[in-house]
Amino acid sequence: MDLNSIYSQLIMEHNRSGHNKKHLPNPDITEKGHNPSCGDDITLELKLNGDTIEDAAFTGVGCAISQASTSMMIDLIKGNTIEEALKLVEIFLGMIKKEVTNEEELEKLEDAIVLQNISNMPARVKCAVLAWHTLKEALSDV
Amino acid sequence: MDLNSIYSQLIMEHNRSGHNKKHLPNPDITEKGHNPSCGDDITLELKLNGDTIEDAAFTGVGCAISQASTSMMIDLIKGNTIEEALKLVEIFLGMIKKEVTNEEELEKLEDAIVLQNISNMPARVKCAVLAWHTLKEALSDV
Amino acid sequence: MTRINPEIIKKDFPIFNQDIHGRKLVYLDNGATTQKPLQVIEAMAGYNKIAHGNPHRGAHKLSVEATKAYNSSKETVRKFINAKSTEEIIFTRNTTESLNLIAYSYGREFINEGDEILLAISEHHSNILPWQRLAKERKAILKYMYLNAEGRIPLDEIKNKISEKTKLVSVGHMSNVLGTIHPVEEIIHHAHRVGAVVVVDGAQSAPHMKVDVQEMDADFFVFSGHKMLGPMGIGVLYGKKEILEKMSPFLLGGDMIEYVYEQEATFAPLPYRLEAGTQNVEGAVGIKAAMEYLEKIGLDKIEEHEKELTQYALDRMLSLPYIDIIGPKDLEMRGGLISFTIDGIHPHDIATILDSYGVAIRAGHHCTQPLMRFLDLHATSRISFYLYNTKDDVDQFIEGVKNVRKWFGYGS
Amino acid sequence: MTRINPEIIKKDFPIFNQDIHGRKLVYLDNGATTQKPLQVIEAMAGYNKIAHGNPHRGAHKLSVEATKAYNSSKETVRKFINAKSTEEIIFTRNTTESLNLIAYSYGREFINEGDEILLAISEHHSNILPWQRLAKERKAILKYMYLNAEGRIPLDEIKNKISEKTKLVSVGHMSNVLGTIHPVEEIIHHAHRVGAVVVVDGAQSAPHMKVDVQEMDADFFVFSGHKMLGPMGIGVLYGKKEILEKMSPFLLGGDMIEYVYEQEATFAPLPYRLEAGTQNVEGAVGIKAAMEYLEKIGLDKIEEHEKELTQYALDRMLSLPYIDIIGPKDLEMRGGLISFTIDGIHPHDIATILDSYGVAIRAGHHCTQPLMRFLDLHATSRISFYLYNTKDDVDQFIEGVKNVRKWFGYGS
Ligand SMILES: Cc1ncc(COP(=O)(O)O)c(C=O)c1O
Ligand SMILES: Cc1ncc(COP(=O)(O)O)c(C=O)c1O
Repeated sequence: MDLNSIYSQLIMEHNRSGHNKKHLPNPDITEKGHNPSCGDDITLELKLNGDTIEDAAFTGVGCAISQASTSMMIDLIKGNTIEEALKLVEIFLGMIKKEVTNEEELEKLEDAIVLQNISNMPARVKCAVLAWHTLKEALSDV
Repeated sequence: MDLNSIYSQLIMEHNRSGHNKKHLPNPDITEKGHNPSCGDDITLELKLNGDTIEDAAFTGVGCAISQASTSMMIDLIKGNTIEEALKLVEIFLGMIKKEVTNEEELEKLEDAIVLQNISNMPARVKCAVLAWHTLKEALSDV
Repeated sequence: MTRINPEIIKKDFPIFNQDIHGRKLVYLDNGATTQKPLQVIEAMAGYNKIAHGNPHRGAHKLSVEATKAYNSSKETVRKFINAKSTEEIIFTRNTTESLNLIAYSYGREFINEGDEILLAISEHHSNILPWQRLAKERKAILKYMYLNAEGRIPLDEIKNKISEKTKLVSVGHMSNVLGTIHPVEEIIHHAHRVGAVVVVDGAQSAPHMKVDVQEMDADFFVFSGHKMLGPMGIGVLYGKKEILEKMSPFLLGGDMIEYVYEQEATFAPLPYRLEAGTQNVEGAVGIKAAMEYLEKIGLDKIEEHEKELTQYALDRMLSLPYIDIIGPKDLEMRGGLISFTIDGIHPHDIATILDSYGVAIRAGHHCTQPLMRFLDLHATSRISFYLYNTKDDVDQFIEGVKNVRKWFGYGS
Repeated sequence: MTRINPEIIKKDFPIFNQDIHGRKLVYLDNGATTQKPLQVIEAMAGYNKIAHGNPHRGAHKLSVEATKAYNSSKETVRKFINAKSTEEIIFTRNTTESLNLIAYSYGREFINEGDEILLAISEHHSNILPWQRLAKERKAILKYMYLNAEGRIPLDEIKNKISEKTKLVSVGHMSNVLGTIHPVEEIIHHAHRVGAVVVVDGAQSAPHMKVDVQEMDADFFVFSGHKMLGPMGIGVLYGKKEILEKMSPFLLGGDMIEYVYEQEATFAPLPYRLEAGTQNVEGAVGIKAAMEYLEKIGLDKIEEHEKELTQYALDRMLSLPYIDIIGPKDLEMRGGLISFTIDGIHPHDIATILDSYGVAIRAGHHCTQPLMRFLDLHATSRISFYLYNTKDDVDQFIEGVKNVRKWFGYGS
């Protein structure tokens, strides 16, 4: 496992994650996500415009992986429709489970593709998927 | 372990045990003894004359060891007082636990001394002591 | 089908490298516990030498390796009995704990006053006592199916005893005294028609024949590692997912929770919810190695081999007039264990004297006192085979039996 | 007192013969589970190679040997904690099962409506959940003793919380998060004055210091084999004989009965009554070998060694301003484990990155969510020592921590 390369990118992302870590003024959707075994705990806020995700942000505590994953997800989905965002969630979760391997599909995940080999750190998989499950939950309520 | 020598003597005793295996006409004491883990099950009958054990006999099912041990015990205690019989029980149980090792004491057990090394067959110790515990129980009620 | 060669298999089992009282070991007590091949012993030692850690949630390599080992064992068990998913596989300590778990976590919730729990009279104590306690607690009724003279449960008995009131049937797949293989498919079929749940005690079957829990349609299926070349201290509880999901936890503690507050807690999903505290990873590694060993040889071949030995032993034993076989005298629906009595000699004496000839058998009530009472016996002697037994073992056993008779002064 | 030499001890542990991610293994997760010396691995393999049988009642040599091995292990455990008799030693699967057994077999019988059960807020989930369930079932009240800023239970808290209503106190001897050794003698003294029974969770203490259950006067004392160089899948429940004798059985099944009838059963005497089904003889052999190994080295020396390492580690850690120690900062009444946090870096990231340097530590809530909530923390990182750890291990850990900081872009 090239831990160094995955992890150092994630930490970079994490350290930059500040720009997405905040409250939105008037979120349309607020969804909490928990990871009981780690104690990770995030709150996702979404601002919709029709069925487009106009803005998104998060608050909460968690490790570099969950924070970076959340932040990358937010960068990715901003400006997408709900349908597109849900599709991206499926690609991401598929990538983690090694079910989606098609390069072209994976490239749609942009930076988040760095998490492709997180299954080499099985204890950390849950950290990587927390935000994505939370988003799915949030959007399935719409 | 010289199984052959202990066991063949026990089996001889067992095969001869018929003379003690019967009902007494009017027993003063009838005591049942069980060994749940083997399914052994004996009934001891005692005829007293004052505090002397005038006659004794047994019925029931069990392995050669328990039957032989019972029969040897009966031969031994017949004609003894209750006190003497209880003393013999203590010597016997002491011998089995290797707490009584004094030759002179042990010789009081007569034939039953053959059971001295039964602890080399740990699964069978309970068979050897069943009758003696039953006798103790019977006499402690008097 | 090529036969298995038990002489070659025996070489994998270090236990046979020793003499017992100066004679070669003839091990015929496989119904009680089985011996381990080097492959199992070394798998466990290997785990302890290079990969041991506390699984789950540990971020370091040893913990990750231990988690992998544990999960991969679950997958092996799943395949071994063809369960749908590893969520349906719960590791316990042994068959006994598996049965207690069901009685506690399923029984206390779903058995109510007046409901009937049905067993066969041939059950092992481990498959009787938990239901006795449950019946008492829930004011339910405990009933038994009785056997015919051949030691089988007649179809009529099944039909008569299963009624609308029956809520749970728990039955041994193969009797550890009679060797009978009970018609679990029939029982399950009739039980399901009235909506009852069926527990199959596979302690004596899973080690010796191919089990497919989906085909059998058992709701629960339980067995022990130590009776199938695996280690002691690990057993299996299979349950259908939809049923396990309805059950409350059994043991409570670390690793089976989600959130814990001072006064209450929420529980993790299956299978973790039913596994509390640090799990026996070494045991899981051992049972996996055991199943792999069995599958490499082939359960069909093992069954075939045992049938052959059983036929051979039955033939030899039936030719001795002083031996009584307790259980079916033919091969139909029976496994590789034979209970017997010898005229005039107590089973414990038989076992002790055979031991002096290096022949290990079991004698007693075999944890089936109600069956013994039903058969009007105090005890039996029992031989039970496995893949490493040979015809020569049977011959030595028969020689031994003849000697036992001589010791007691009988002509042979 | 001559010191122990961990470098020599390490040679007994095969796990240290490997590289982790190209570096030597620094194993600092002993609070979760410990590694095994060759002596333990070989004792178990040896048992499986020459003496394995199903113990109890078996008349053949292998069964007799297995029974001897099992009983002799009980005697070793008895001596190890100085119990009065082996009847007071029950083998379980782990600490978790031991605690569940007490809650079930003692609790359900002797805890009644309105009674109080008292724990410390620092308990492991395994010492919380069984009491939550019991309290709910019996309508009893579950109370907690809280800790002061140093992570200790103040004497006043003990006196205030123990009242005439208190019927059972269950307390961890040593906290698996704070390292605090709780004043169990004080607690027992006060609890006994009001007639309450005290359970001591020794999972973290028995492996690391001499325990004398008679001197301590604990009513129950429980621990796990796998945290003291022994195998997984075996744990110990000590109970005072007069208390165990009043308890009803927990698991029901083979080997713990006297007579079984269709509708009821009578039970065997102690300790068998509390041990159902085929016991884990290999596990018993393993825990015996582990205790013998520990005693040969000497628990007093092990404790001394861990104290030295802890002092050394505390000194080094306290010198780094970005590390916060969670728990006592001096050696008084504390054992060899240290929880900490690092400014700006999540415990899980610390553990993962340290792993890449070969340093195995644990991070998370350590199965103590109520304590975490009490401390207002989500998680901590934890290092925990044992006899094979060295100052060099501490140095590597500290180097690792500095690197973790660098990875996150902090100056060191
Ligand atoms: C204090 C304490 N109690 C109980 C346990 C539970 O031990 P086990 O998982 O072996 O049952 C642990 C270990 O995790 C512990 O540290
Ligand atoms: C049919 C049957 N059920 C249950 C058991 C109990 O198995 P264990 O002692 O491994 O729990 C046995 C083995 O003795 C058995 O033969």
